[in-house]
Amino acid sequence: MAYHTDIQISICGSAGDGTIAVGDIFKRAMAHVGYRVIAFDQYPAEIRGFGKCIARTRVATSRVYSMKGYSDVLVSLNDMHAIPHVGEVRNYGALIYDSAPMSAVAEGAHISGHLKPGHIPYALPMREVSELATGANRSRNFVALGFVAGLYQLPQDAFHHAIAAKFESKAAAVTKSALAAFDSGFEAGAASYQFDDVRIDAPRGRKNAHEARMMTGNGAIVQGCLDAGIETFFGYPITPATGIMERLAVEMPRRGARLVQTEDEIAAISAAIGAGYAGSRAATATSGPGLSLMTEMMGLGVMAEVPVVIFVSQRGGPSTGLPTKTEQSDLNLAVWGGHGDAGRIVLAPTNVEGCRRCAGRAFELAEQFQVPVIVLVDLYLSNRYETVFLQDENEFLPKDWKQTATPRAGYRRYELTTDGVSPRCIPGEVGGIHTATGLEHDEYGNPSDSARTHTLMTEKRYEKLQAAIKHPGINFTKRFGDSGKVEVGLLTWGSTFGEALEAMLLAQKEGIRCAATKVVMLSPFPVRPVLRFYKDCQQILVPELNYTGQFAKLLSGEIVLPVTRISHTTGAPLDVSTLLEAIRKAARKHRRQHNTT
Amino acid sequence: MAYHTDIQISICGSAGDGTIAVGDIFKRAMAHVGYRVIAFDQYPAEIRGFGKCIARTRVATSRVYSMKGYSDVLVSLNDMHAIPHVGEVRNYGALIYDSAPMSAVAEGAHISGHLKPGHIPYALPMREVSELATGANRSRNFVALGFVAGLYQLPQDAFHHAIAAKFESKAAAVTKSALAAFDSGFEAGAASYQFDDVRIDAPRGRKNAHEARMMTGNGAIVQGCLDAGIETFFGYPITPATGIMERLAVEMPRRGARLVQTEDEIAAISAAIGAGYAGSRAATATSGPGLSLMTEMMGLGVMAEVPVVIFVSQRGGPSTGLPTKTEQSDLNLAVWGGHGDAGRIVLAPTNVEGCRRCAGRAFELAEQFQVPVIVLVDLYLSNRYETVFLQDENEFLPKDWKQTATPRAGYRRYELTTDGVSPRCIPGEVGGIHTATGLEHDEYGNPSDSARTHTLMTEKRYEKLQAAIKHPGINFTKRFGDSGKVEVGLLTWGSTFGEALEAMLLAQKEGIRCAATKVVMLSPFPVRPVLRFYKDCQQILVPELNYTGQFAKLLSGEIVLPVTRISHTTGAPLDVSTLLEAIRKAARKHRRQHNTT
Amino acid sequence: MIPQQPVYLEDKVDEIRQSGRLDYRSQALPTWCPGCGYYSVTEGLADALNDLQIQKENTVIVSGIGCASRFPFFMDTYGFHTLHGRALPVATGIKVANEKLTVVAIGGDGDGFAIGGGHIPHAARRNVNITYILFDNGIYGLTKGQVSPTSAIGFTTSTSPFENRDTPLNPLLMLLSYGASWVGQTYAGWPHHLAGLVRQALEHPGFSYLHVLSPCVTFDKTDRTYQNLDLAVRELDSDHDSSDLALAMQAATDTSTPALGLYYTSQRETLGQALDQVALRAGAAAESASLG
Amino acid sequence: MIPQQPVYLEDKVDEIRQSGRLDYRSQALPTWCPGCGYYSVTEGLADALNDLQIQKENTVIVSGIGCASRFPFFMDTYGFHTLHGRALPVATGIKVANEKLTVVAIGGDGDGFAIGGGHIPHAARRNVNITYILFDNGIYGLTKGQVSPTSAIGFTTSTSPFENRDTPLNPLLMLLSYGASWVGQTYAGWPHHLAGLVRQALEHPGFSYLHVLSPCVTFDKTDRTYQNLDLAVRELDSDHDSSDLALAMQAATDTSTPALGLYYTSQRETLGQALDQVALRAGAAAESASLG
Ligand SMILES: Cc1ncc(C[n+]2csc(CCOP(=O)(O)OP(=O)(O)O)c2C)c(N)n1
Ligand SMILES: Cc1ncc(C[n+]2csc(CCOP(=O)(O)OP(=O)(O)O)c2C)c(N)n1
Ligand code: SF4
Ligand code: SF4
Ligand SMILES: [Mg+2]
Ligand SMILES: [Mg+2]
Repeated sequence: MAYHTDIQISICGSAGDGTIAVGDIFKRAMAHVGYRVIAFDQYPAEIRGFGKCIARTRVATSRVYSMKGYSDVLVSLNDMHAIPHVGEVRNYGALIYDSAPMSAVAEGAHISGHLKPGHIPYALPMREVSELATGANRSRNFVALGFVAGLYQLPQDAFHHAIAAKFESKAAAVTKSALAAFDSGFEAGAASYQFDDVRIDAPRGRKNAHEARMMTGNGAIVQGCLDAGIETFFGYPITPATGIMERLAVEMPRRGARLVQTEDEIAAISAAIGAGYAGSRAATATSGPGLSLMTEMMGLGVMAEVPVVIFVSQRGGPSTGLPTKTEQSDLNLAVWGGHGDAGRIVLAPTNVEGCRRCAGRAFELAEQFQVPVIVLVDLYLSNRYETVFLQDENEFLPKDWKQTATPRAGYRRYELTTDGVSPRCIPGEVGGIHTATGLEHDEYGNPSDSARTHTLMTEKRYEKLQAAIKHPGINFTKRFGDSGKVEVGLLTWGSTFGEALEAMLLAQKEGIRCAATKVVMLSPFPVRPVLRFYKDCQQILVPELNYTGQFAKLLSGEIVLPVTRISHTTGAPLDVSTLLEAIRKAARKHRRQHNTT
Repeated sequence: MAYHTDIQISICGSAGDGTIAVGDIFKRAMAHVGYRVIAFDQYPAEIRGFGKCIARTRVATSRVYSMKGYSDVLVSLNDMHAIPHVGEVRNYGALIYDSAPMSAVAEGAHISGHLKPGHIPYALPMREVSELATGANRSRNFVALGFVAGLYQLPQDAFHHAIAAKFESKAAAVTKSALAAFDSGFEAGAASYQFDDVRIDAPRGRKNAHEARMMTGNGAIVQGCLDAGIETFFGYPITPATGIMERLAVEMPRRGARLVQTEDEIAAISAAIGAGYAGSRAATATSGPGLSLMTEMMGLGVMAEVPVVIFVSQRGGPSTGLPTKTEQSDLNLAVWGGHGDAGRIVLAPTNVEGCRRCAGRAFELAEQFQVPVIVLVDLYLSNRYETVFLQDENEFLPKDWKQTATPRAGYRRYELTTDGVSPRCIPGEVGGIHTATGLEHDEYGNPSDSARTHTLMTEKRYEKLQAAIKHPGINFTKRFGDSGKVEVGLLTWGSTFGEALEAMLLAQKEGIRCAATKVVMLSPFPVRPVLRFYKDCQQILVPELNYTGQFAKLLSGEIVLPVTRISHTTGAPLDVSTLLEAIRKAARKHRRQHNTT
Repeated sequence: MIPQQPVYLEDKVDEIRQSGRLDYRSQALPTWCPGCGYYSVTEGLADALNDLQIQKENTVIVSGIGCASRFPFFMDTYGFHTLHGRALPVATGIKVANEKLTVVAIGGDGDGFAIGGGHIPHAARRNVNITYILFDNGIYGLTKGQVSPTSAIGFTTSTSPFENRDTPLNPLLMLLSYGASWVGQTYAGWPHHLAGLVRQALEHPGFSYLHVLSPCVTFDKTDRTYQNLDLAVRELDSDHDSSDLALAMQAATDTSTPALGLYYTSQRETLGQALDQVALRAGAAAESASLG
Repeated sequence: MIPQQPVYLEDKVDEIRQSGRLDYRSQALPTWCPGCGYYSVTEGLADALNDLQIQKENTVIVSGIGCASRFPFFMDTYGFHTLHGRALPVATGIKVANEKLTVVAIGGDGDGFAIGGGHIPHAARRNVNITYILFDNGIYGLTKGQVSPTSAIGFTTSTSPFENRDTPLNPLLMLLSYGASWVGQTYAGWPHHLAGLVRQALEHPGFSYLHVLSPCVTFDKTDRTYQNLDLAVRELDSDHDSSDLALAMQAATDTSTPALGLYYTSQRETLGQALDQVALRAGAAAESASLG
């Protein structure tokens, strides 16, 4: 087996140190020359002050699915913040820090006193180098970045390119001093002897390396919306969904599409449903608190059978919770939220490419089934960067793909059909006049509280959704790993699937027969394939980022079979090694019970 | 076995006929003389127009738990509306109608043409009798009521008393003409030969017969609030919960308590949470659409640990749905509603007395566990009348029963304690200063997004609730019927439990070993007793008034065992005979499988 | 004097039918109580749509929940009977999606000024080109008679059994303060006045707010009755200058003798025009970026 | 002229400490950006509470969500940091539950006039006896710079990248139209003026609304800056009659040179007093019923 590069570099500093900025340049440069990159930054919860920033980037020569639970290289721009993370660095990994930090430090506050045996230290006079190169100490971050690039012999011009691109809109002097600082750092790095065993091989030739794009989950959602020809968007800012609206606010008007920031989330979903009713490809985006407010109106969408797409990026809860931390605790809300039997479609992509695909498909599903569709991600996926290769940019069906009604006298907007989907007319069409309502109604849309009507219409609203799990272009579930019977199966959803997959791959290497299935469509629930997978596994682990095991309970409610929950509520993604340990334990238990080796 | 009176009388008319009014007098008179009464009226969905009204009253000499699925006597005040209900009348039951209705009727529109063989008709010239007795045709309803009383030899003065009480605040002439019409009807009834086999025996002597009160579920909730010493209420009108606020608006100010009708449901729950935070016994009441709007704020109550009580009366859904029909489809919303892991307490009483008890206990639970408590009923229970015997009016604990903090320096509002409950201070107390917040916070209440804090505090918020299922004075589950192993077990909740119990009693009479358990506390879920019951039953039936089997899924999610769902979405309560048939079927299946007789 | 011509009912019906206004009425008979003020508005809107020859297929009537909000079912146009308080944001979405539609939002005083009160300022300031007709009966009709944000002090209802003491809102003054570009008031008891103002409101290019005083004959026997309103209302002063905001606000301040008519009107960019301008600027920005 | 006395820092600190106003400040250092206008309000409120000798245990500061709404954490009083837009209804509930408390509601322009906009009219018309201090920076600070309902036309933000075109709301005019019984405006750059008005607002028996113009130094470098505001603001005319609603509305209409000071004040029954009256009437009704 050829040697694979797979390293993770973490840069840690204080707000104002330019930590996130150089992390960004690092990942862009590496992606540009053909590495697969995945990156996740951590911001402070406060707007200002000197909160901790960490830019973590994983760089590999083949595809990777999650962040690593440890770092190969840690760069400290601020020792106070970096010290708690020293333990993350693996044996023979590198620690790069300022040998003479800016402010005088109390005893024990210098990072050098916290290194573990096996850590390889590189003490670099960042401040001095910056001052020498640029006349100011402001560019310590670029010095450190240059050092990393020099030390590991990374292609210097890719970095030059990325720096120039970053400061495109800034004054030339800004670019110049960043480049100067970078180059000085690079020299210092190249001149250093590399004691650590971190190796960064040249990327394997990929023809379309230059087609690789760095994208976050939110960015991919925006791309999906644009590729699907979104026409109207109504939203209200909320972390971590705001980025979707901010990007769309730039891109939509360029395409003649319309975006309005509304007065609140209730108005956002109301307007989106109004627009959907009027025949527009309409969407909104929010997080848990906003979705809580939207559920009444979403129920109107279900009852009046209006297509609309709702992007939801989860953060730590309940209530205002942890706005800058990740969690998967809005599943119940997405699947059941609101009163009454209000069936909807819920898609949960597991990676950045999936975000784009689900976003585009959501519009198709909403139109085909005349129903609100939720695309459910979380902060980790919203903000995570991955290299993606978009080859099929315009593959989504245009909105007129779905035949609507041939208008005629006696038109029945809610006609009872065999598949539950009624031919739809929109305002402006002659012969299609009807009144949509949140009241129970007959086939014409007239309010009716007759027992028979309610029973039939309730059935209709659920039955029509059953076909959603057959929609082409969406893997409503997908299995990875060993085929056939396995010792351990991982069944999971959303962003956590990356960690599950990585853990499974490691477990396979240890000789454990295992497989992992992601469930992308959470409602309607794809009972059959999940059940099939279940039957193949001796033990089923369900890892997720919430306390009550929301997916596990959804599962048990649907397939009525026991699973082992792995719940995690720290605000951070799951750790691959924790998962691996859980797989080992499950395998041991299974082997003990079955007396196999 | 002595003969038990158990009959159901249905009076059907058009809005404006005074149908509900005479139904009301009937049940009050019967309750007054010592019968057990249960009654449920059906109103038209429209404010005005000539929609259908039905007043159904079941009268028995011993306790009954639900409405019957059929009527012994049907009185028609409007044939158009009554004709569809003729089929409800049992063999040898009575049909009482106007032999010469007010308006000329088309052929086939007179009810006499729709009688089935076996129905016993009583054609009474109601209009004429009314005109003769009162000079106007307006009192047909009282003529019909009198006829029923006379025919079945019911105590005339109890009716006189009930009529006088009803019109207490009206002009004397109104009472007089009602009494005159009643008496003429009574005479006619007494003079008729009784062909049908409906028998109404004298009620069995009950010492405290006069302590019996007719109450609806909503009335009982109000009583519970008052008995528990409610201090503040904030609400917004919505069917079928409005009656709670309307009654409290009269009663609370008399006790110096304060009620405000807010601008919407969000304001209502916000103000109630504000009041709860300030130390008041505070509540609100709503239905599904309002609860959908309240969930974000309820989550704040969970996070900031504020006691508050939310009464929810369900109606047909989703969306505006069927405002005047019943359904049990807001269970998911009550138990899971809102984003994040937001544990709360949910109580679902099954009868009118339970409404009062749960209402009062809800305040205790909210204070003990510092958490929002939902009391979940439905339109059927809200509006259903039952005779209740309140002997322990003031048994609820006063609000200062729960020791709060001894204020001191360094006070930690969210102190981590062994049972998860932290000593609480309220504004005004010296030494108790703190800021409550919806952000995740440390023990002092300061915002914190540390992994450890979030993990510990999430656990705290769930762990503390576990003790709720031990609160004295609430049966979180209760089993009825055969003890030990049974062939069929019914596991159900809320208003539907009455029908389940009746069906079980009938099945027992047929020699089927069966039992029924009601689950009153839906969150936290009482897993152990439910599991114990489950293990005793060969087959478990879960009847409920919704399409997706919300309780059944909740169950399966918690106990991970299969059940048989009986879902019903007509807007009406379940039919006892349908349930009985399901029990028989289950028993047959079980016997076949086990080759028993 | 010319002797009055006798009027024959059939001729009259024929005349109405030929006028075309019945085309805007659906088959459904309104379910309102006999005598409810809301009937006038139905007539007024049908008249106005007909006068302006707006195609019924291009008309969407959007409402919230309440007696007033039952409106769309009684018209033969597209309709959306939404949720309590949400007529305006839904109507905004419809208009943003398709500027060609004539969008009329309808609601009651509770729908608009209680639960929906947060949406009005934003529809008004953005100048969404729709007409909002608010039926103010000073009570919650559909839920059978609770106090409303426009109920008078002293009014007894099921939730104010000891008399309401909350100062009622002043909708006209509020709308003026929100920057609504057309604000008028009419009365269900003056059907011709009503029809005329509805028409003007529809013609206004921008957000028009029409306040309709309307009795609830079932749940209000004492306060906002036809009798009382007939005596109280008057026309706006004949020299009222509807381009003068200060004057309009002053007129709106007198609530004891409500003046009917057009309080205020002005013209400015609508939301639709603003969005078009944003698209233009964005296109230009994109172009210069691609040239650069 | 008397020669100016030199001021020593330590003496000054001692003086402040002895004044007692530090008692109202919590240990937590405000997390606002250096230079944020919000610091002034913290000082102003501490001063006012101290001046009025209101016990900190009897004070509750209620906020929504936003930078402004972080306020309660920085004060050593009871506090409730609630949800985005909900400070007013929560504050109302607290006051209804315990009239003895001094309740101050705090929020930003988005919190108050976007998501929370439906609650303001009702707190105002009911005359809930609380003080509402609104920090208006014309932007969403906490979520990092989106357009707000009070952003000026032409303002570029992350969600109005091609310039905002929506007409901003006029909060003072709105509050006046709602029947607020005390309406004033001040500016974070005039800390003494601010402290004085906070004090007056707290003293008012009824609902007091204090609008604070405050720069967001991080996300607004062009519009509502100290530089621009310093030039634009002025004091209300010295002969302004704050009992004249029409005059107040007129003054509020001029938004280009915002006038600072007390616009309007009047007295009427508060919600608490109204509820007491209801209880009295109910008691009387119950008594006469039991006699009859
Ligand atoms: C969220 C929600 N809350 C409450 C209701 C109940 N509700 C229906 S209509 C209405 C008020 C109606 O009053 P108004 O808007 O004045 O209309 P009117 O009936 O007087 O025309 C209420 C409270 C509802 N349908 N939805
Ligand atoms: C329901 C809900 N929607 C959105 C948010 C996100 N959010 C937090 S603060 C804020 C706006 C802050 O602006 P403003 O009220 O003007 O306060 P400032 O930060 O400017 O002081 C938003 C949109 C939220 N927390 N909750
Ligand atoms: S209840 Fe009142 S508002 Fe409703 S239809 Fe009847 S009269 Fe009109
Ligand atoms: S972001 Fe703006 S409003 Fe928020 S603290 Fe910083 S300067 Fe103040
Ligand atoms: Mg009304
Ligand atoms: Mg702001």
